[in-house]
Amino acid sequence: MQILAEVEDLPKAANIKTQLISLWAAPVFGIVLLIAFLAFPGFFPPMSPDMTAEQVAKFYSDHTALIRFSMITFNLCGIMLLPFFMVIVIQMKRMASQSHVFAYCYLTAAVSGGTLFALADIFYLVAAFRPGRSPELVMLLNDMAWMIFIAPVGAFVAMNLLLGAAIYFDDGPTPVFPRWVGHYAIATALAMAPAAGAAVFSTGPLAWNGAVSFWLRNGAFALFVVVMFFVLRKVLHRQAVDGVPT
Amino acid sequence: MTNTEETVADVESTHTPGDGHMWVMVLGDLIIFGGYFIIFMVYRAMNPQEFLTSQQHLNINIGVLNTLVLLVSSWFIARSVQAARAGDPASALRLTYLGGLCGVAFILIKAYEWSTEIVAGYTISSNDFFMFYYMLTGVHLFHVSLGVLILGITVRELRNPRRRRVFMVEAGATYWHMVDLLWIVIFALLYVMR
Amino acid sequence: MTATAARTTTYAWIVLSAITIVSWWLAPGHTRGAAAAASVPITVVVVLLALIKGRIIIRYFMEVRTAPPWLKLFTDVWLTIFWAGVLAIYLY
Amino acid sequence: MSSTISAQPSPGAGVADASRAPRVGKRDVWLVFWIVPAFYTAFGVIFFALARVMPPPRPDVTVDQMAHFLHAHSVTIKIGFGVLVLIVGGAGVATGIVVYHMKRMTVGSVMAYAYLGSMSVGALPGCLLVAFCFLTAVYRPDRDPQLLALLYDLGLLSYVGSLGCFSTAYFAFAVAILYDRNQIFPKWLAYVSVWQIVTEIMAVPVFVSKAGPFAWNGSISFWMGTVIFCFWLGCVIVFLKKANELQPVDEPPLD
Repeated sequence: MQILAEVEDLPKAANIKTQLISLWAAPVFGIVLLIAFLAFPGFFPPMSPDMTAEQVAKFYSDHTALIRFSMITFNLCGIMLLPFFMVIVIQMKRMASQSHVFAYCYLTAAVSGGTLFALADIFYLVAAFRPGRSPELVMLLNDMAWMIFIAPVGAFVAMNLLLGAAIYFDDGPTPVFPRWVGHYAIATALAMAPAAGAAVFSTGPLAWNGAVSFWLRNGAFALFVVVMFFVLRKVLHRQAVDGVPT
Repeated sequence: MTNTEETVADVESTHTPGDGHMWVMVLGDLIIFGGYFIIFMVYRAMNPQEFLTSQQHLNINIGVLNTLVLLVSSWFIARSVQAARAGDPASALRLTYLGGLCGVAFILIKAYEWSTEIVAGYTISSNDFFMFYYMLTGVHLFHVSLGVLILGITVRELRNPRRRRVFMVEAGATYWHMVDLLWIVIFALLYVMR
Repeated sequence: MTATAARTTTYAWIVLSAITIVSWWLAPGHTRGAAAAASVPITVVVVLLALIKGRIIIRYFMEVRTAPPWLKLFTDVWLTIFWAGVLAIYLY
Repeated sequence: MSSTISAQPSPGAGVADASRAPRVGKRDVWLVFWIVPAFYTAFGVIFFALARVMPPPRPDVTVDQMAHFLHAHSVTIKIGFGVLVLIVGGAGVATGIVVYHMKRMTVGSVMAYAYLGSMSVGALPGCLLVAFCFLTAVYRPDRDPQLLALLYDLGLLSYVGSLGCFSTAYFAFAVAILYDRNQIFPKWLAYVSVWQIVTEIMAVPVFVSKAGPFAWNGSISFWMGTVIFCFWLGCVIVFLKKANELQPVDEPPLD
């Protein structure tokens, strides 16, 4: 938070402060989410789509407490990453040599994408809610949960492509982001895109427990948040020093 | 929008009341509702007896009353346009209020009519006729409410001496008469025909 | 001029109200108790009356009477096609 | 969509570069604009040809017939909705560009944000939930038919019956157009949006009616609504294009 020292007394410093709070929300809640991720008994290794209904039901009745802990944590803190993405929106809106059409598209996609994540963990929690439910029903809920958790990458892919395009178009004398961030955003989008296959495939790397759909998708997402944290910190620092708040 | 031009042009030359945008709305709405009514007729033709018996459970007195209420309101509004054109915003305003009041009365009477039907056990799921009855009158009611809102905009227009654009008054009136026209069709098809 | 226009509007309104009263008398809901029977002549009359009513509203209230020809044509075509369609479906 | 963007040559000379011949509209807005018809074309192909959600299958069939429908179209559902979950960000883009032009109006931002909010909410029940219901249904063909029937109803009712989110969006859109003095969109487009609200009202009985004109595949609830929606969408695309063309290249970015 040292950045503030130089600009603390500027009248519009609050704009930077709120962005910094949103930015720092990402590592704080990122750690919480990481704990929730590690705590979920079905991620190491990810549950296989091949499990029978009885196995799935047994999984939910055996690990009820941990599933609840993990998913309630996701529920509470998952959308806490949204402010972080809103910082990206604000920075996209600072790009001087373009209209802000990318920023609004990004914002819309971010909201829709967040909704889906918020829905997925409800399915996990409902599956764990009544251990006595028929295994067929538990499997249905489990299928919905995994599918909605892994497959809908469309919103995030679109967000990153938009961010990449916005950075390419931001070619004035003082671009907001360095050019490589654009390449990196698009690379992340491409890395996450194949996970859409989880909606269809039940075996192989594209199934929801596959190397591509699960590990590459989630790894790329986590790495993107980490990298963008440092990028945005630097960008905010410059915004503060330049004193051109938006 | 000079007043003399409007009145003199009464018969000799042509004049599109309101603006083209409102006519897109009105003509398009006529086509859309035309579609709804034609579909109603098709389903009626498939089961005329059921529709006819169900029709008998509608209260024709209230239907006629509501028709008259809307006709009166249309008369007020038509007169209001003429007054606005003649440069008499005070009476135009008064007539618009009266027209809008009739619109509110229509809504209240309709609500009463619906409540009696529902109490008598005829609801949206009773049969196809009542499904059409509630949906067509319901969407029409939506148009009436929108019309009352539009008349409110006309009132604001007339109250402001610096505005009083006749074409705005006309556009509101055009919409209002369309509401009347649609009701005439609903009245004929749902209440009267055998 | 305004007086003439006002009078015309009032006449239109009187005709419309009169037709409405006649319709009241024709309606099936009016046959208290007895079951209404389908009736082609009544329906044809009802359709014609509604057509007349619609045209009066369009011509006199909406002032299409003094509107450009395309608007007159469009509304007349709509009235004709619509009511002809209704009648055709009914009779078919 | 990814090809659209990656195919874009990395711009050597910016929009601000004065040496370039002045072009109509802004390049970035144009890029985003062309995603809209592309997305809706893909959307139409997926929903009509592949997933068979449009026209919707009948609501008044037995459980076995519903299961049979899902089995029979299993492959195309997988292809269609599999692609949909990948490209669904296009819906966000289609909303975003409208929001952008609404922000250029003289009416403040509140209606633009209302449009953005209600459209983003609507994306889940109005578009994606049916995809997940159908994908889950065909994921395991040996599921109990009763469960397949549940997914069938859930998917189709949420798809055809998502009324309020879109009505709110149309409402915000219409109000913004009516008060706008910049004439970004013609006034009558606001009235066309009002028709859209009317069709949403007419779709209310899909939750009640299992056959006839007001069922989820009915002539009024579905067909008239779809025709009017297509007309609305066509108008919006045409006038977005016009708004792009009329936008001065040097118009400053929005606040």
